[in-house]
Amino acid sequence: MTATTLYGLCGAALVGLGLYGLICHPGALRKILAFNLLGGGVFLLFGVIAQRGGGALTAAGLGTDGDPVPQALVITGLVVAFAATAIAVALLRRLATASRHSTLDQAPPGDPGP
Amino acid sequence: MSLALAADAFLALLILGLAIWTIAASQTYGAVVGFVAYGLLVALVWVRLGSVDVAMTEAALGSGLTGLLLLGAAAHLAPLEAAERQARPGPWLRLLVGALCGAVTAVLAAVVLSLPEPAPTLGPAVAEHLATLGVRNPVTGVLLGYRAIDTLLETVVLVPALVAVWSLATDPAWGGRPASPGPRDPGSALTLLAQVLPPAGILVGIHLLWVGADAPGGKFQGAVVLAAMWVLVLVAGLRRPPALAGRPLRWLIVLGALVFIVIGLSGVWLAGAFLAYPEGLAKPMILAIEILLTPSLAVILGLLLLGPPVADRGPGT
Amino acid sequence: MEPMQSLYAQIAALGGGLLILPLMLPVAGLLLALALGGRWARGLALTLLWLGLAVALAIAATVLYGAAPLSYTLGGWAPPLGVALKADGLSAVLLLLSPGVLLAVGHFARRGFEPLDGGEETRKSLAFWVLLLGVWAGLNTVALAQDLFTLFVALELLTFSAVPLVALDGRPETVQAALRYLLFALLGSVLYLLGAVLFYGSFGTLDIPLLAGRIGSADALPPAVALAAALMTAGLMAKTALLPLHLWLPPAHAGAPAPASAVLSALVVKGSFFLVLRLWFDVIPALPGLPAATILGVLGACAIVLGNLVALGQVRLKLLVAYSTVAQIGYLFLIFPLAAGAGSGLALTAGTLQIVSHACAKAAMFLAAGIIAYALGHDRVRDLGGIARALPMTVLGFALAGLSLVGLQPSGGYLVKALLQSAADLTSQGAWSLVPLAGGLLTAAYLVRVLACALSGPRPSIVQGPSRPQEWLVLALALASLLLGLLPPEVFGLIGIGRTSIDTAALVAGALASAWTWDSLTGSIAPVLGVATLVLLLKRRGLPTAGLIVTRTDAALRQWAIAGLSLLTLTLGLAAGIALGR
Amino acid sequence: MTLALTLFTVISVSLGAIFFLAGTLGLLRFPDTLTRLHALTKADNLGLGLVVLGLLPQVAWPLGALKLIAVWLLALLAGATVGQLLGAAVPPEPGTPGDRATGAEGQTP
Repeated sequence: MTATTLYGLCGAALVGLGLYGLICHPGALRKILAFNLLGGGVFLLFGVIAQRGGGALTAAGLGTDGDPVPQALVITGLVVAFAATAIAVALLRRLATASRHSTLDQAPPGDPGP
Repeated sequence: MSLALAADAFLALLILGLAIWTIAASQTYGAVVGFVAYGLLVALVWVRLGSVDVAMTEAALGSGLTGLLLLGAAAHLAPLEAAERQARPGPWLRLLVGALCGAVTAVLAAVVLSLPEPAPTLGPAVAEHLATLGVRNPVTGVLLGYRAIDTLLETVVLVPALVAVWSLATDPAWGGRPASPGPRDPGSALTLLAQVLPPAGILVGIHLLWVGADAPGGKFQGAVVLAAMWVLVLVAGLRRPPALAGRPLRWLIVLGALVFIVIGLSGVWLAGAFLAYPEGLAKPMILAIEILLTPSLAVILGLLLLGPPVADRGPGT
Repeated sequence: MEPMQSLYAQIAALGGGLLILPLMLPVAGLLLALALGGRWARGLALTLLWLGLAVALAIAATVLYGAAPLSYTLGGWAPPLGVALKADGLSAVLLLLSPGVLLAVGHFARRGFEPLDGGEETRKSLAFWVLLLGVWAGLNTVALAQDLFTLFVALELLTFSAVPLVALDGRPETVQAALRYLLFALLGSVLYLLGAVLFYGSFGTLDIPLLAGRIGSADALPPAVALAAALMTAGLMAKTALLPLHLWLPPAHAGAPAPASAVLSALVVKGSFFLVLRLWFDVIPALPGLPAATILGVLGACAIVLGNLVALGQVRLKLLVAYSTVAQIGYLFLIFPLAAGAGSGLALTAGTLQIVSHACAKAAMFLAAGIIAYALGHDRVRDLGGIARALPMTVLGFALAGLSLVGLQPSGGYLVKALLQSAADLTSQGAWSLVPLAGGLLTAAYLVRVLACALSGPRPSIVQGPSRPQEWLVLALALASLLLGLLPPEVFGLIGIGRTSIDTAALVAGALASAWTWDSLTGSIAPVLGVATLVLLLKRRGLPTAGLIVTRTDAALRQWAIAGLSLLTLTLGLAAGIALGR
Repeated sequence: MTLALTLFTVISVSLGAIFFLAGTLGLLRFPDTLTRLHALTKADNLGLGLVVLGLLPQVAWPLGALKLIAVWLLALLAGATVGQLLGAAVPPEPGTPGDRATGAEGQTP
């Protein structure tokens, strides 16, 4: 039961929590929050896999230990997740100002134009 | 050793507690504050997992800028919160979804525990060829050397994301200035912070960029710190958000990615493959890409935070 | 053929270098269009699309005549360290299809998304063209990349460019539809990423050929593989809007402006399905047994039946066409149970042809629906009275595209039905061949309903008529899908290149052999006429009660919590199916 | 020599931890926002200062030490600013000196 597997279980729990929040919470902002938790959980699993693959680099005396490929992928994933959150928040703020709505199921007023 | 394990266990439990608070809190604003704290603790976990580059990115971007974005949205959407509760799914449905999420977590945890024991890794392969790239930080080596296409595509993904945010403006407001993110009268304390901190922040950002070649750091972390400083100045109202139709701003946004493509294409003739670096010239080229990419990324991340343009009326409305 | 051979030899000698162009053309265009601004964005996009079509033709010709896929290692680092690009038959088809359909949609959108007279940039004139190039860049990267994480970034590029297209008009319900689409697509891509994480954790590489080799040669597969394949498949199904995960598609595709709806339905949805093909045919070909494939097949069949039935009852034309997309996506997933064992060549060819045929037909239908909606100011099917007299070519284009979806003789739809039929016979799973027949009849039903409304009644007053080229484009797209079967069979050989022992040219020729016999002609036209008369009789008596049950189940399925629940059950079901199938 | 240094570190860091504990106790126990704010900013800044002081000998001199001190200064600056902003945002209860409603001279925003 090393620290790595501990964080692996923590990541898996975060994925479950994020999925629950993303599916069950009516408010769109809470869904965006849950999406960030879910993404964080997946990246944590990536980090655990990076840590398991470590050791070789410390032997070579280079930079941080751990497999650098998953670390690079997580950095790229974080920036993509931020862009996704920025678009979602912009859409939600526009929806709230335009139709006083902030959920996905209730149909906002407005004629179904062409 | 068990003391460190106890510390890790305590940290993991703290993170799960904050995550449960983020999901279960009744008030959205409180949930977002919990999320920011959760993000900072996850950055601590990344340090424990030996990924310092990711720890910096998670702290600055994952909980810092994302937290600022969500705090602004939570404040903006507070009046609509009461109406959201009617749309809550029924208790039985929530129970069923909870059970299935539990099942997914259990299966995932079992699978993670049973990952093959001699963990397959690309660490040695990265370490072996790192010398030819001239950088000593393996993560920068992967980001700009072996998998340069991912970094290029990821910088390019930010451009449609930015246009997506801008396209939500009303037609007359197009090309105008985004709303200023700060309060009407920010008060002397915030103005003082916005005057004292940015010089040091910009220095830290550039240091992160520069040190990234050989030690944990790099362009994403530097760009995020620079973007944070810019947004701090805007929140304090010392500067107005830029007009989005400005030609120089548009070129600054695409400058980094264009230079990346030009250097990549030069690799076809100089080093025999797209995104390859000629012998001996790898480090200067990588640094050139990083130095030119950082301002672009900082501007894009800041503009993503500011949101779509509002009508171009007077000082920040 | 001799000089041609040497020409392709020279192009092939260029090595995979040719593969950089489809990647960099849209990306450079995207960046320059933003920097140069709305004045130049349209011109830049259209010229690059023409250039891209030429490059795609060169690649397809080289792959076809070289009879071998083109590959290229980026940065000179071979996988697993680096990322490789590969253009096999499947990629060449998608590389050709994307610029083709985008050019038609781009020229259709010259009017309506152009800068102001003084060349001054407007919101729509910049956003539409930058996002169109973003969609193209995403699709080309999905076609070429051989690394699961690069494919993840390509999917995100595709989604970030498609979501704002939905809300380009700015109406509140389209903004809500765009937000629902974005959140569900993000849920899908996170599950896909989780699958990629588990693959990397088990095999230490994300490169498709290496992964396939290590999965194939591993004797005791770790349990992570079954869960990873299930997660990736479920995530991609959510992004492809396969029933019951289709909650976001109808409001998003119906609410978007006409050219955007065409791009969304014809191409964006196909990008994520392309990755399902890559996953099931390239990464884990032998792994998922019949149980998991049957789950996909059953969902496809339900999508065909329920999607068409709900389309039959729709009030608005654009929603009808959107539900037709939900149904046609069912055909794509019908191929997986038929791909078991000997049928895999037939199934793969059927899936690829369905991608091409549906893309052209659906683009034509959405553009025609857009023209009708602008001309009448509304798109209520019941009040389309006499539009056929006012816009004859548009309604003709709509009808021809509809006939292709029904699956009449020379059309792509017929080819897909014939291939599925022979795959079902080959793998002795006859039951599956009934579903395309039922789908064809239901498609004929709602097509006849629309045409009946369009032909009856006096000529209406036109609010804003389309320009002549716009109508020609609709006709061209419809004919492209209708006459797909007339292409020489060798061209279809392109699909099988890069896969061992699949001669798709012969398979298509076999399926076409019985196309023009008397009994197959009557076999496909007679039931359509029967359905047509039935619909005309029923038209006056309105929706039978059965229709209410169908619309109510669809409305229930399209609630967010229920869709999330179905996604979780599907993920666990697929994981169990794959684990049991071994 | 190193024994004295490590001893100094242990004492200083544990003192800092105690101050953090005091600050958190103040957060839970004090009645209203302003007093909680007071407790937090005072105790945590001092606690962090002691922890940084304690860690100075363990860290590579001079770069590591300067970074630690920079962290402490940033925490001070941020804590003070946030304290001011939260203080200004909280409406003072009637009758207390800072109350503008009863015409008493309030602190300038």
